Amino acid sequence: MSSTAEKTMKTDSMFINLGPQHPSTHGVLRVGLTIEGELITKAVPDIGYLHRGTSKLAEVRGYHHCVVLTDRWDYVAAMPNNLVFCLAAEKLMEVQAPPRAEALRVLMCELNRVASHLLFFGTYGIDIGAFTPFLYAFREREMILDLFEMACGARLTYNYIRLGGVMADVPPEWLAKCREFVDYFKPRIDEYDTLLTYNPIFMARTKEVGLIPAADAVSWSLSGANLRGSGVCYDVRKSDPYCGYERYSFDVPLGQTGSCWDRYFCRVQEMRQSIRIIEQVLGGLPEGPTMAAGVAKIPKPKPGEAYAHVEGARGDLGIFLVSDGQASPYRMHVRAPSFLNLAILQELLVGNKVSDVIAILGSIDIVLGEVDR
Amino acid sequence: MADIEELASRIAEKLPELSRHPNPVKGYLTLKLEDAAKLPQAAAALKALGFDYLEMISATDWLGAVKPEGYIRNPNPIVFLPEGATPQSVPSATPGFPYRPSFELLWAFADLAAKAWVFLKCEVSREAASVPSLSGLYKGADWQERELFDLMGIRFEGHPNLAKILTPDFLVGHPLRKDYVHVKDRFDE
Amino acid sequence: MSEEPKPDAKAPAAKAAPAKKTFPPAKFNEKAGRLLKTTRYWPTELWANPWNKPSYRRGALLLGGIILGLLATGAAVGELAVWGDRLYAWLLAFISARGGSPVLAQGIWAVFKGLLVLHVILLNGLWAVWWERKISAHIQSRVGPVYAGGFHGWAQTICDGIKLLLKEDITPAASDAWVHALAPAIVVVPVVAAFAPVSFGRQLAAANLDVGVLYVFAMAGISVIGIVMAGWASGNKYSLLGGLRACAQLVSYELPRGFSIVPVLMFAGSLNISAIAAAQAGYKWGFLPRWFIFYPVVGQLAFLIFLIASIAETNRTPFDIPEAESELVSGFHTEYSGMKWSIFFLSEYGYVLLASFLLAAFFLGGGASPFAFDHLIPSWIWMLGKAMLMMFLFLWARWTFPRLRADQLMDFNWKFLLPWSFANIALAGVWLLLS
Amino acid sequence: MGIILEKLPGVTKGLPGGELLLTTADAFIDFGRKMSLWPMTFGLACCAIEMMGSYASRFDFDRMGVIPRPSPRQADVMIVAGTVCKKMAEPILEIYHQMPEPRFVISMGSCANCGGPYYDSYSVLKGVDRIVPVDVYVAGCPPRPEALQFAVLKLQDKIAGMRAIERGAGATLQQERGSRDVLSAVPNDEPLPKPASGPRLELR
Repeated sequence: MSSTAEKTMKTDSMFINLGPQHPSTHGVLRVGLTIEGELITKAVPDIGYLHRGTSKLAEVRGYHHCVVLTDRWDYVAAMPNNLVFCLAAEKLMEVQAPPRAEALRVLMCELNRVASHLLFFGTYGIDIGAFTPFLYAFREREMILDLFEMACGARLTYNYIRLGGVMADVPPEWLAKCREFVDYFKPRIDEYDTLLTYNPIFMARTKEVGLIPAADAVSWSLSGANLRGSGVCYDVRKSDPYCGYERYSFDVPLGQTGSCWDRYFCRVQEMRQSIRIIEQVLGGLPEGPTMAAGVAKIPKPKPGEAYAHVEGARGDLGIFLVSDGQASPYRMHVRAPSFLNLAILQELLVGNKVSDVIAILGSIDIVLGEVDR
Repeated sequence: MADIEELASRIAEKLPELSRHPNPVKGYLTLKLEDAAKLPQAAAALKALGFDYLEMISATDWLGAVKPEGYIRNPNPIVFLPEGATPQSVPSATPGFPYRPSFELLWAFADLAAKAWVFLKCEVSREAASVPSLSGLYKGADWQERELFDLMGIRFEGHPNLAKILTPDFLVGHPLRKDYVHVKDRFDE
Repeated sequence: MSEEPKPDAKAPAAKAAPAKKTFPPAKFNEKAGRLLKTTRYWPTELWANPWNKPSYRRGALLLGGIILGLLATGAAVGELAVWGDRLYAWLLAFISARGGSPVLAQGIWAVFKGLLVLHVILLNGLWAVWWERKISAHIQSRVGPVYAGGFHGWAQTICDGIKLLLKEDITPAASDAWVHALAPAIVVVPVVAAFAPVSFGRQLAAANLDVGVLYVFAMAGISVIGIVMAGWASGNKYSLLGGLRACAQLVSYELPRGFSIVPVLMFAGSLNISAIAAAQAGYKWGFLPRWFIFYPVVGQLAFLIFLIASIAETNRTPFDIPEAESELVSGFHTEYSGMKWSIFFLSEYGYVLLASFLLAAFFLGGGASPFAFDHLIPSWIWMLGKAMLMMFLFLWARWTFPRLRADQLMDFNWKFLLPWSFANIALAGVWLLLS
Repeated sequence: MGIILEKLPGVTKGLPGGELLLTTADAFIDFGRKMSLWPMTFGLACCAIEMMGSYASRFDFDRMGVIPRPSPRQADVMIVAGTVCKKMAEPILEIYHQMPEPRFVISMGSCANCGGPYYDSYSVLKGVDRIVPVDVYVAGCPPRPEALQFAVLKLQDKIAGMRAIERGAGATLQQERGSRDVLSAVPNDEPLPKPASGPRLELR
């Protein structure tokens, strides 16, 4: 190249604004990408487009009302949200849910985990360009939503798990219905494997992409399938059991390299494990009341602080609850797994191609309601 | 989960300056850090002990009851209430509760292999609240500290990019402070 | 919550405690038997074997009836080329009877043929969009458009057309207005022109070009300019990325696409599309058609490479990186609205149709019947049927596969398709030497 | 609005039988418009999941000709599905301005209608109708997919009564105001204000 050409021609990096309205940011995430050609040199996630201030709102809501707010963090899997708030509040109130309520909680949370992973499976397919898995996943997801609807009347925001137990016992024919679903669903997971998991194009797009080494995953405080995809075995259900999870036998699927495919595969395997748990719960559902006695209509727990965490569909979902003796929580802090999982994006995207942004973002599986709260 | 007493003795060997907090987080080992400036050393020691997972950073504003001016209220919420129900209002202060003008910060560290959790509490003054940042030690602290800065106005010294994260640019103040008063912006009536 | 102890705390108790509202226990409708109608929502036994559904059987009957009706119409009409010759003869006689020169008749005839070809593309747009939506719906266990027009949503695309025609036409402020307006035209004109030598049946082509194959490829190559123009002129970074990706992709895939049909040209010995189709007439051993796809290894390989390259040329999944919906919003046509956008769509389906007809003519014997005993059904029906079958392949692939990444797309082209298309030419030479 | 709708009525009304022609054309146009309402792929919060559900197998929006388009330039309907936060209000307005006329807005869910459970939150916009004109409101938290589909049917009814040619190009108030100058909450020429508290996140 001649010297004049060198003077007149220059390369410039391009700034691309991904979101907040973009088909595959899974909501209202915004990422500022600086790219050279198709290569990303800098990525800055900008969140807060769905910040609804629930922590602030909880300070004037009663404990029962706060359960309503929790539904809307991780709206794809709201049962664990309900559960974690109730667990924290029950610790403050020193109430223990009866065994049947605990079993029902486990049942609902596992069903919701399956529903949530189905949504991930479908939307990840769309991200990679395959539209059809989304429709298949939603077909099965609707069946789970039907079960929830039978149990509590809502499809998405359940408010089913209440302080001291669950809202109501499941209707008489619910259990048979749930068994029917389990029988129907088990072969479907194999179908998904043939449809997407082992598709060569899909594997080419997701293996060797977005690698998170185990040390990085721990340092970034990842949790859920993002952490387990990197080979770190951390599942709150095993590490810090709640609701009698120690009674059920299930495995924690682990990934090898921490690639997008590993995270995806962990979630698909988790669906199998959830089905295993559901079968066990259905096999030995204890009889008895579903609500603990002595839960006040307006609970005013003694001053104290409690932390409860559960394995939500996206990872380690925790709530830190402070009471000063009033009818509202004095302080509610949410340890939102999506929020922490998303933070790694700024480091993970650099050096990848524009197409990989979507593959990586999809594999982290965020729900913006939980990121922004 | 590891046993709390055993865990406490294990940590006390390495970190004698941390005492058991009188007001613990229920069911977990809670330690008290007297001086916020010593946080990086304490965290490094904890990390060396195996607590390499930063579970959570939280903070509590112990000023007192929350101010109703921090909320955009419905003009007349009473009309929505059923007959005989108590109108819900902003909580008042509990008599006798030790409210004080300070932030209590809380760090939760986890040892994933040993299935152990330890909570670290530290109280800082509300005026120009500032603590050292852990983002060099734990990358996961990055966004959590930014969140606390945005919502509570606690400065984390040494954070590489302490910018607003959740609230919009035009929002005045830090909403989770108990004395937050909402300033009307162009989207409010 | 502020609950001040009320001064007269005992007063409510004195007031004959109001009857506590108790909700009646939840009662399930015993007649329906369940809250959830199993038969409606979860017909798991019907999903296992959909033929148990009466609607499935009805639909199959209906489809069979439509196909048989079409075949019967075809048998009654016969070869279209004959009708065309008759019409032209009548036109010639009409004009020469009024003292016009035969050149005038030829001119009118050419315009008439041009209009016919144009309408093939326009009608194809209507048909293919509806068909794609129906096929994708049924692949995804949905039903697709139903309400527009009444019968299986046949008027859906017409409605879309009306709406798009009357939509506001936006030229973004940041765009290069002239280039922005010109780009759709540059994309759509070549596809119309490219249809000139395409054979729609025996002796049925608008222009009987001796260099038909070259002409079609040359024309189809022009539209990439329009796509790059669209991407550049929109003033949108996603569009720009889409346009650049399209440029790289279309130019690369031209090569394997062109080389993959060299064996066909070698076998047929002609560049005329009608002649290539005619070269596949006849049956081996009395039943196996002498179509090029049945030539062992060479034919199938050429078919596959041509099909894959054609899918890539038409920007469809798994090669739709220029308009990758989940990455680049809509790629190069992100900033187009209304009719300009629908012209892009029209040309995309036009290219699909073009590729389908070329596949049918090059590899599936053109209008030749697959059965040696069949002398009833005319060639244009067979041609249309084969082209629609090929189009179905396009749609099927689109709704099944994920999308490749840009660099994997290039790798696939340069490291796999192109070498194999060269190897295929050598194989074809060996085949010709042996036979 | 396209050139056809602007010039055609004036020309046609002069012709014998032009009025009849226009009425027929109106019915035709309305039929086309109402049967092909393309919403934008754009979800905000919980309602977006139900919106996805209504595209999916069981509810199948495609039956009534509703297919999502990722780009606002090709969309007719904006389904505001979820909580509109103040930070998101400006992008929504921008998207609305990017859509070509005629455009419609469906406000889905309590949050988009009036703030819903966040009626007293400091960061939630109390109803999307404060920034864009809304055609159909859907109640629910979140509304079921059937409710959203019913909203689309109501919108179809509304469009069927529009009579775009007969009553002039702008049949609705929204259209009479003109497409580009709907009430704008954001003055465009103002420089970005300095953040009230804390530094702004730099994206570049």
